[in-house]
Amino acid sequence: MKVSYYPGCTLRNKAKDLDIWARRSAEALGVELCELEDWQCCGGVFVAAKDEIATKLSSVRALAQARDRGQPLVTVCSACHNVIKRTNQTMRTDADFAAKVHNYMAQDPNHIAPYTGETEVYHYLELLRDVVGFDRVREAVKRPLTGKKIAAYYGCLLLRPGKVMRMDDPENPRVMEDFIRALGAEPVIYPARNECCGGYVVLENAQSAEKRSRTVSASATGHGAEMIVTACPLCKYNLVKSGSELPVVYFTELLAEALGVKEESYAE
Amino acid sequence: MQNKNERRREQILRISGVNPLKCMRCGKCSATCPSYDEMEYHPHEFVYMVETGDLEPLIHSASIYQCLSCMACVERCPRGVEPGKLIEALRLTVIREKDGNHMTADTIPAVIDDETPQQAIVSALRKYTK
Amino acid sequence: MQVTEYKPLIVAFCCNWCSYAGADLAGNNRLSYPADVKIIRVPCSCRVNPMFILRAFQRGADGVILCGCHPGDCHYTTGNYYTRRRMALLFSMLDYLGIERERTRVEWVSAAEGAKFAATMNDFVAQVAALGENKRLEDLRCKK
Amino acid sequence: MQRIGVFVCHCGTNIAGTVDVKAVAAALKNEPGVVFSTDYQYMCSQAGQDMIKEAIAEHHLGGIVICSCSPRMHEATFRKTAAAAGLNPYMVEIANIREQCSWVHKDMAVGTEKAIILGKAAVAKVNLNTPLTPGQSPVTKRALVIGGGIAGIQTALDIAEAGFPVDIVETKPTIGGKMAQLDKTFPTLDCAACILTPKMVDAGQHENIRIFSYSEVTAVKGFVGNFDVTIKRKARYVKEDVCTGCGLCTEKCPQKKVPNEFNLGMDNRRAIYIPFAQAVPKVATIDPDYCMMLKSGKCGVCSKVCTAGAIDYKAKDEYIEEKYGAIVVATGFNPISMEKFDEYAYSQSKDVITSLEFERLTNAAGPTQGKLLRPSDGEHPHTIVFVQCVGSRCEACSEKGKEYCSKICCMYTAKHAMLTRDKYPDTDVYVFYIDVRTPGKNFDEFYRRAVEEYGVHYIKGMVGKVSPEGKKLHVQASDLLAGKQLHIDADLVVLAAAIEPDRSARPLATMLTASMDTNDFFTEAHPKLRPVESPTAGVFLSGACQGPKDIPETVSQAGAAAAKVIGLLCKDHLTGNPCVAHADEMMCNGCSTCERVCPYGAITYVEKEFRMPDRTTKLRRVASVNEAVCQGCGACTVACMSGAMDLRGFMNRQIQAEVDAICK
Repeated sequence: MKVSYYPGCTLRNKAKDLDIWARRSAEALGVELCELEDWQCCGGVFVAAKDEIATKLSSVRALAQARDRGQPLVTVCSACHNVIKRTNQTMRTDADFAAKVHNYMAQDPNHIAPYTGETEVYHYLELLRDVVGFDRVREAVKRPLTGKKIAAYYGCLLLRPGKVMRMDDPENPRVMEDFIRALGAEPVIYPARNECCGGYVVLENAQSAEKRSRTVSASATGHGAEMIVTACPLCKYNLVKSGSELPVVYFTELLAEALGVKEESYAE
Repeated sequence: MQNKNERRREQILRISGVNPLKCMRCGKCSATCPSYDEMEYHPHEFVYMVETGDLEPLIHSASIYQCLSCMACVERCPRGVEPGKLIEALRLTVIREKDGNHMTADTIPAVIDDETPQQAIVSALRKYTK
Repeated sequence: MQVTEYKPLIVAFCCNWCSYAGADLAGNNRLSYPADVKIIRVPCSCRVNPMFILRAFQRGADGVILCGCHPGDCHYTTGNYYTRRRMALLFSMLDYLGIERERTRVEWVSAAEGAKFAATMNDFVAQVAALGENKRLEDLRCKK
Repeated sequence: MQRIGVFVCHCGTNIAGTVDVKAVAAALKNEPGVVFSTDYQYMCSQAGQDMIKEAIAEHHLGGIVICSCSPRMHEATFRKTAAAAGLNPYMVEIANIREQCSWVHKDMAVGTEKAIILGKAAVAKVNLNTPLTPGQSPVTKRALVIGGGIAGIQTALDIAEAGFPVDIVETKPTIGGKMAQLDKTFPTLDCAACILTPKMVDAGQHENIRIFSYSEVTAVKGFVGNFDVTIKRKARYVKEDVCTGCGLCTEKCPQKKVPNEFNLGMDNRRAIYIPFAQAVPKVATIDPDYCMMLKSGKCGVCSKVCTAGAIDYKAKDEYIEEKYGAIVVATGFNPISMEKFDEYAYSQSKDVITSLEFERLTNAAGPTQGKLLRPSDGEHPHTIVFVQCVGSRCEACSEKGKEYCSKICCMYTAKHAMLTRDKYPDTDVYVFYIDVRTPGKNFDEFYRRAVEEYGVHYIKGMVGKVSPEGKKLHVQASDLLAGKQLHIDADLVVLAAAIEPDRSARPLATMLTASMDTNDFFTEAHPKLRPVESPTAGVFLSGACQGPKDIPETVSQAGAAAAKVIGLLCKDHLTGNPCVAHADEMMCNGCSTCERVCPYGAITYVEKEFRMPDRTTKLRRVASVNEAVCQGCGACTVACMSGAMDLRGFMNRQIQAEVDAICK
């Protein structure tokens, strides 16, 4: 099947590997990631204020393009996913906001039909769970990660606000644990998995971010994890920077490894 | 002065969509806030201060730049008050004013390293500048 | 020549359990309101057929007000919810026909709200009086 | 056209002071149908009433209009007067010229003019009045109580004591309900079992009480005084009348791994079981989900050990039908699921428990024989954190919790905290609260004792997150008064889960056409003045099915409901309200709209044969109003599109006549 794909700025730069392994794995699972044309950066964070219109236009353009292609929109980066899904929800529920967006968009040279939230937005993990199915992932695994104790780190962006993201139970999620099981490894459940790593505040108050990230990695370590897996480049950065004893890897890397497509992507 | 304060308060309520009167003062937002120790004023105090219009101390407090936007308070608030959105609206109100930027492009190189993801930089600029 | 002050004709439908009792309480407390208001007792505000209101306008009423129990307090549990919906529709139709919105009103008055009843009637009468006579739906054949 | 008499009352100067009563009487004399018109000082006095009676006889009046005070005051009086004179009481109309005229207007001319118009409207209406006769229906002198908790037991006992037979229907194998699971009761700390079990025994032995345990109500038909109820008696695979309750089978059953619901799954029971030692009826029940004999036909141990021969593997569900005059709903409550509050890690740690689980952990008959031990490792907890308002007082549109205050949590938490400190003084007890709500006799004193005498740490603030780390539960919370975020390493966390109505309540409400609020609590007929009656005649409410309640409140409401039932069952016949809806079958188009808007389920549709003009007969579906159930609100009359539905006493024609009279 074909889906529209929004990689986001970080996956083009500092987190290239997150992107490459996502593409390779999707291919191995029979999903074609069709990258959007001329996509623009989502802005990194969703600005909740109702009068922030311009900051959400790039997301609306991405959503509209996917709608015109008749495809769901898939993201890998937690931050892009959070921004695009919340923008989509706002377009669906806030008519006043949507009208203002349409006024902006009408001035676009490549003006498109007004977008009203038709596109389905999936995180790559949701794609695996809801479209591909973890059973199919399990069957496609060539090198199961048997015996590995892996701590899934959700952070805040994947789950919250739960009413909008609708990804999983925001307090007791299981999508990443199920993913880890599908790869043959053993998930480690620890309480800090849905706590924030410190996010962008690392640029404002590095100590604060360090404290947050340490709490997370200490909790994972305390519960016997050998590795932390994440979906967000900023989470990974903060965890590594704070001196996590455990290796921090992207979930797509694990997936590519289990599917046996990791070396291929190295060759590129 | 009174008017300016009232205008700010009105804008904060409007752009956040938050109704502080829904708050039942349980303090769960502050119980859940990961940045609690970094803040001088805490989420439940933000809500109360906006409710009563006591904005000056907040505006001059570094607390408003410590929020991680992690939405834990929004998720767990039993009354649906959404303190996180209120804090964001307050911060926007401050940085949109003259000389309100909390961070400039010039200051960025000093706080990043080779590994800093782009996402962190655009996020910080979006949160701290107009 | 004698100049007579314009007196609007107001029909008020009051439910037996709350608003009619509220009107009685206004009386007990001697809270006056214009005599232009004439009350018709109905068991529940939901007994008021839109036909009655149209009939009143046709017969020359200048304003019609419908009073019922507060939402959630209906003696019959849900009657006033029906009223609320029906009247929203009827009033928008009347609006379409050119009967000003200000000539009609739904008000919740409990048995304890004598003061509210009187205040509401004073306000409504003043509002209708400001609009002047209702000619739009009036059927002159009905006039004596 | 009726022959109408008009009687204008002076009410001393109350009316005559502002209204020219003689002018009113004179003006109304000329109205169509009026053959007699007079005024008198006090119409409601004996002399006034005698005058009305004489006039009815002398002038052969077919209808009368009294211009006087509010009908809410003296309508009943004048109806009796009319009846005494041989006139149908529903041929009386009142023009309210006191409360709604003389008392609110000051000018005599204005008042008189309005009084005349009000009188004309009443005359116009009475011209169209028809004699009405209230229907009568017999009363079945037996009551049904649905739910066998303390509410149901108390209601049943009170009704039975008054001499009426009562049946209790309980879904569980025993009566007793939630109270049977409790350890101590606030604010006196007497043991729940000690005060409940004697009542259970009384109910079990009372000659007027039948207990249908392990049973459900599946259908209700009929109306006040005449309910037909179908009760499903679920197969318990044990003959109730043969089983002696010796309990031998429950010891020998080889299936030992059945989660024990009475202890909230904190220990196991057998597949054949008696929920607890003082169960009533004390009869074993086989759980078909776990019994090997029922599932695979291999076992039969209980049958072999039963000396009484009570086991019957071939038992089937039975349905019985019974008639009742009154139904009492006492379906009670349950704590809500903690699934959506996993920030407290309920599903992630065995040591995060609900208050009801805590109750079992401290109960001598519970899984730990009353020793307070951690469910995870059986160790004594030394730091316990109680979290209040979990799922209570949430915003209205919350997907997680309830909007209301669950009312009982503040007090039971004070009890738990106090008892813990009393038994285990080395334990630190923290209670996180938003408000401590203790309105009740001796309640606040009780809470203060917990703080002042027992040293329970009450902290104003909420817990944000509970993190299981190793053997500890890391509790992160607000201390709002100190302005701190607290971090406590606890051994046990107890959640005061909100309570909600039992799931069986919603389908039951549909069967009974009893209304519910948005939270599925049964609605009372009037929140202040009729708190134990449902708006549906003959259906009464007892206990927490109507709203959160503690035991003393439940017992008082149970007694009140019983008194209402007794009042009903004492009557041989019920007299209805004749002002009810009525469908003109020739006009009814069978659309069912009225059936849907009726809040009482009073309207049903019947197939009827009609003779057509061409002498053929045709089967048509038409509305039929049960006059004993209809309360006369009139919602159906407006909903009816064909105009077939009308309300006696407030007919369309009558109200329109009033409108016309006023607008003339």
